[in-house]
Amino acid sequence: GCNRTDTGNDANNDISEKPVVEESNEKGVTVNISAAASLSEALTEIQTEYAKENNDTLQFNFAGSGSLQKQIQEGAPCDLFVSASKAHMDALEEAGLIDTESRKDMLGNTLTLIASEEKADVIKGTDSLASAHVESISIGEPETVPAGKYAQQSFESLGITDKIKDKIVLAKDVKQVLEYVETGNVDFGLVYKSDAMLLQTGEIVADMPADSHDPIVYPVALIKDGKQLEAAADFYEFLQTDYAKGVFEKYGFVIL
Amino acid sequence: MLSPIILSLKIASIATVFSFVLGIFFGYILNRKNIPGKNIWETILILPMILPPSVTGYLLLIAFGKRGIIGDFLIEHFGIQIVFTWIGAVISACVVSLPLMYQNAKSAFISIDPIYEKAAETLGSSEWKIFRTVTLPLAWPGIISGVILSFARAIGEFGATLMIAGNIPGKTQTMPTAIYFAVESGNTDIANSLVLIMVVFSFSVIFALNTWLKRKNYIGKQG
Amino acid sequence: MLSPIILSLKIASIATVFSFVLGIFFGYILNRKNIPGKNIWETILILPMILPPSVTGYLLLIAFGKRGIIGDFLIEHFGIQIVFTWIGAVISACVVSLPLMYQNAKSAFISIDPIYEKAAETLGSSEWKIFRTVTLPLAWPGIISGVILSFARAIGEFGATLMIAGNIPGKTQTMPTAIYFAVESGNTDIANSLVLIMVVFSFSVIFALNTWLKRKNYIGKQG
Amino acid sequence: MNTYFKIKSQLDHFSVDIEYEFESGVLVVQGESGAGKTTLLKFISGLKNPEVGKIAFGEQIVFDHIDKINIPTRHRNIGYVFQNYALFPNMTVAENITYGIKNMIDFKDKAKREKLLSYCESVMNTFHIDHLKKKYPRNISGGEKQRVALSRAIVTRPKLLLLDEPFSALDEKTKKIVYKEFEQFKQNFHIPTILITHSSLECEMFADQKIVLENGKRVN
Amino acid sequence: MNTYFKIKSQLDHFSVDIEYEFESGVLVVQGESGAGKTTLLKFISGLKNPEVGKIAFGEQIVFDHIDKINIPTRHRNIGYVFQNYALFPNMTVAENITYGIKNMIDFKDKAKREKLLSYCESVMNTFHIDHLKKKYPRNISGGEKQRVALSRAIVTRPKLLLLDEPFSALDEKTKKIVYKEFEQFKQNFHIPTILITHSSLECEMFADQKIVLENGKRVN
Ligand SMILES: Nc1ncnc2c1ncn2[C@@H]1O[C@H](COP(=O)(O)OP(=O)(O)OP(=O)(O)O)[C@@H](O)[C@H]1O
Ligand SMILES: Nc1ncnc2c1ncn2[C@@H]1O[C@H](COP(=O)(O)OP(=O)(O)OP(=O)(O)O)[C@@H](O)[C@H]1O
Ligand code: MOO
Ligand SMILES: [Mg+2]
Ligand SMILES: [Mg+2]
Repeated sequence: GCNRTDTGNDANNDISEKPVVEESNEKGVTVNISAAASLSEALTEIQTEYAKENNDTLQFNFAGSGSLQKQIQEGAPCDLFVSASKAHMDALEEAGLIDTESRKDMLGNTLTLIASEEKADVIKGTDSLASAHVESISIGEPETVPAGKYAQQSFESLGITDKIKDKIVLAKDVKQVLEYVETGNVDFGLVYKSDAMLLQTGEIVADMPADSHDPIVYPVALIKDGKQLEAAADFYEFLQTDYAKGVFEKYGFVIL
Repeated sequence: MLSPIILSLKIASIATVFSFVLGIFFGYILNRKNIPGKNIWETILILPMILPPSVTGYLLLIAFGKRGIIGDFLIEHFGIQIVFTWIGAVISACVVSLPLMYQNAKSAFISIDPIYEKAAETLGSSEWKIFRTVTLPLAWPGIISGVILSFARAIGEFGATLMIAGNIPGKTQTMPTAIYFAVESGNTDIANSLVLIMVVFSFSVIFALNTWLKRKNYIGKQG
Repeated sequence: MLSPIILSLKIASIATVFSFVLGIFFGYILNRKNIPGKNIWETILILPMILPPSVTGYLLLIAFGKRGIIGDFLIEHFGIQIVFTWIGAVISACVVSLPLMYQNAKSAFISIDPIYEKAAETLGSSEWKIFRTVTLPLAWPGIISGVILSFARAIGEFGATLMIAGNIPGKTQTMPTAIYFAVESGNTDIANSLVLIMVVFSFSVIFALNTWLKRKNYIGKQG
Repeated sequence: MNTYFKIKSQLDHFSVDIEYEFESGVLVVQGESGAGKTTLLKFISGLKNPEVGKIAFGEQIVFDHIDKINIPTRHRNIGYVFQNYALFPNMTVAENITYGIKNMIDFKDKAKREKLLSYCESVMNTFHIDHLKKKYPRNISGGEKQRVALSRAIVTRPKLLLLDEPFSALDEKTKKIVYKEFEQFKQNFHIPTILITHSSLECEMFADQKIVLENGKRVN
Repeated sequence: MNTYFKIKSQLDHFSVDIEYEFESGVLVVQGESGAGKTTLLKFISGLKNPEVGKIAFGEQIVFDHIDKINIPTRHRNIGYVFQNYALFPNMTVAENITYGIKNMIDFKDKAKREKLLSYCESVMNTFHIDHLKKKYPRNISGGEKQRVALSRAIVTRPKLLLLDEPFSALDEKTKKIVYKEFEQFKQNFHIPTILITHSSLECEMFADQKIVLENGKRVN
């Protein structure tokens, strides 16, 4: 609602002072942005606001960070990359494909425990995860899903890895964890806060302790090969306005 | 690395057998009998071909899951769990490969000159015997074609299987799932070997089925 | 919500046309001529059916990307970019649907009694004319079956398309990708409407093709 | 055993209206090409059903539109030689010929089975097709196909034989052999037969009665 | 124009060894069922190729295993009536009959095309099949099929006619009409013809020369 529009106005003021933006206002260009699928809602909302002030067309390509990384490696057109994990950005940095100076950990997220409807009241907090009431826990495949990796780290630091080993159900992505919990086929799941907010049936139980796993970060960087780096930089700046931050927070992200 | 291969084989084979039977059954029933709403049934059969596998998988998860009608029934009365077991993988592989078997059986049945079935009728054969001894053998090239495609689809099935059967190494991890995770986690070597195995393997299957087809084909041979 | 539908339609239609032509071409060439290594060609054609779509997509990305041989050639000489354009989506849809068209065309050609082609030969027809006027019409039920399956597969294609064409709303976002992301971002209503549209839509297509098939089918009609 | 048929039907562009009754023996049906002879056999065999009519084989009514009787083809116990033979392309000559007897109840009894099979052998023998046993229909000549079709139709000893130009593709020498065999078969088994033929010789030789069709109607 | 053929070939279980030359006119081929008559026509038309042999239509050599000449069937300019007719199931009677003339170069010229088409019409007329024009082969009778096949083969005015029992399915009245038409056609166009028939009447009527086959060899 209303308060969003307010933040938006603030952001407008911020940006219109910058000369760069006015230049590109005269003649719009198309900026290619590859962004992690989990950011699609937030970024689309920000895009609408951005379009009011700027003639550039933002062309988003949403997919899993792994697919995006491969596409960029094979030379797919891209000016700006917003990754959901450090590893994928690292891979591109090693390949020398990103503008290293522009790399920034923009957002963070929180690992959250969710429960199916039936099991919503069985445990109070994350410390009773190892109890016998918990028959199954779904996490993302640690090798490929960043959220799964963090979940594994948390189990390790809580010292329950061995106790819950046989209860783990690995999923292809965070969305699948949500679906398992929503349909009641798995009792509990570990997902990002931003995903947990989409849960339709079932409950959010608690956040995992932030220090139980590596920091969850969403790095962003400009791509060296990009054709519209200046215009991309404008949007990159815009992502750090208060308005944009407000939108991200609304969707459950943490601003770093 | 061996277990996904064996599992894939087992799942695809069983699924193909079911598709084979069901595809021929529906191909015959829907195209030889006057079934009301034929077009609707046909669309339902072909639907899993059109829907993204993840949607198909989600629908299967709902139907066969703990809270689903079928899943609940099976657990209650038979103690059979579908979700996260290889049976689930068989079901999803069967559902996605059935459209292929159905369409191929259908066009094969349609192409048969009805005079042969009529001749068999004058010789006193029941419909079932005519089907077994005349219709099916004459439809053979199309049937085999359907089997090849069904098997290929079943062995390559990924999205729906992953959803309902999960990805439990040694239990429900099939070749495509193993490949997917190998690719995603950058294990290029494992991914490549698995892809190679699938290629070699499918080559053998297609080769074998083609050879079989040739033996069983009466129509196309030059007179 | 309209643009993914139109885009899907466009992509699937164009891809089906290509599959149609290529599937018939290969179905004829590989099964009527003595092509060396027939089984190998056949396996290559069917491979995209067996490989997980994401693997197929990755292979296509490597071939058609800026750094790939084909992609490089096309950009250099024609200025055509494949990756992240609807052309890429057409290519992936075509590659995954070709096996279906091929197998169906193949079994249809095999089932034709060669006497008709021989009769046409005695009447002075060239091979091409025989193909157009005799072989193809007699293979029609199988061909249509292949078209139905190809179209269904092309419209449902997701994994490979996502890889090579990306998921750019209004530009390369097809119905399956839109559904995937609607589901992903919790827009159940949009996801459901899109699935419904796909169901209704595929029903219409199958219905239309079946009607057409009936008109064009000479063999199966009762004498 | 009297065979009776009364058939009224309107096929597109062709209407049929025939009534006839004949006692056991051979009824020859003649008529110009396109007169409706083959169509008549389709009605009698039950492969087509008329709008109005009645068909009876002796006591047994196999079709009656008033009483809504319509015994399916497979229970009418007929032998049918099709004009284009309709041999099963997926079976050898021997399999084609023994196909019908495998549907008979007698076939379950071992002694009777042996007898049936040896009868098949002897029929193949007399029609000079025993050397073709293992060949597929696509690999035999036109006249050979016709003899196979004839053998297939008679080995089940049907209650009624429907023969659509069963000798037309035979050379004169073979014809004579087959004629003799058929004559013998007729005398041994007394099976009522409807024989379509264009040959006045065959008509003379076999006809106990004769009807002539023209444009779907009986004209003699 | 002399037609010459010498054919040696070993098909599985059946060997062919025939040599003959005949001047323009009708060569009747006789022989028992399975003697190799149809097989001979397949060799002459090029649908099968012998291991050893030579085939010439007048000056033109269409096959010679020594000189490796093998003109494909479609350029041999023949008219072939198949024993089972082989009418295209996907075309109407009229389309079947005009199919061959559409392959002729003359067809491109408007005036000639009209002439060819009206010739087709007249052939259909004389064979009494003009009322069937729009029907599909599956919906016409056996005798009608045979007349369509005969029409289809002659309308292109081929250099050589191969007729495999082209009158066998006709009733006697229709036969007479077709005989007369065929006789006329023969006299007007002087096309060398190989005619397979089992009928001694036909042999008498049409044969300028005659050969008899037995087991793949010539015996007269
Ligand atoms: N399925 C059909 N649909 C429409 N017309 C048909 C069909 N079958 C046959 N006819 C027509 O019905 C008429 C009778 O056909 P039928 O096959 O009974 O002739 P017939 O007396 O057996 O002739 P022949 O001696 O040439 O075999 C013919 O004019 C034929 O064209
Ligand atoms: N494709 C084939 N493969 C093997 N044997 C064949 C094949 N075609 C025909 N034959 C055999 O070759 C012999 C000659 O056959 P052909 O068809 O030439 O006989 P025909 O003289 O035309 O007889 P009919 O008068 O009965 O038509 C027969 O014994 C037949 O069984
Ligand atoms: O789709 Mo993600 O945001 O890379 O897990
Ligand atoms: Mg007839
Ligand atoms: Mg012959």
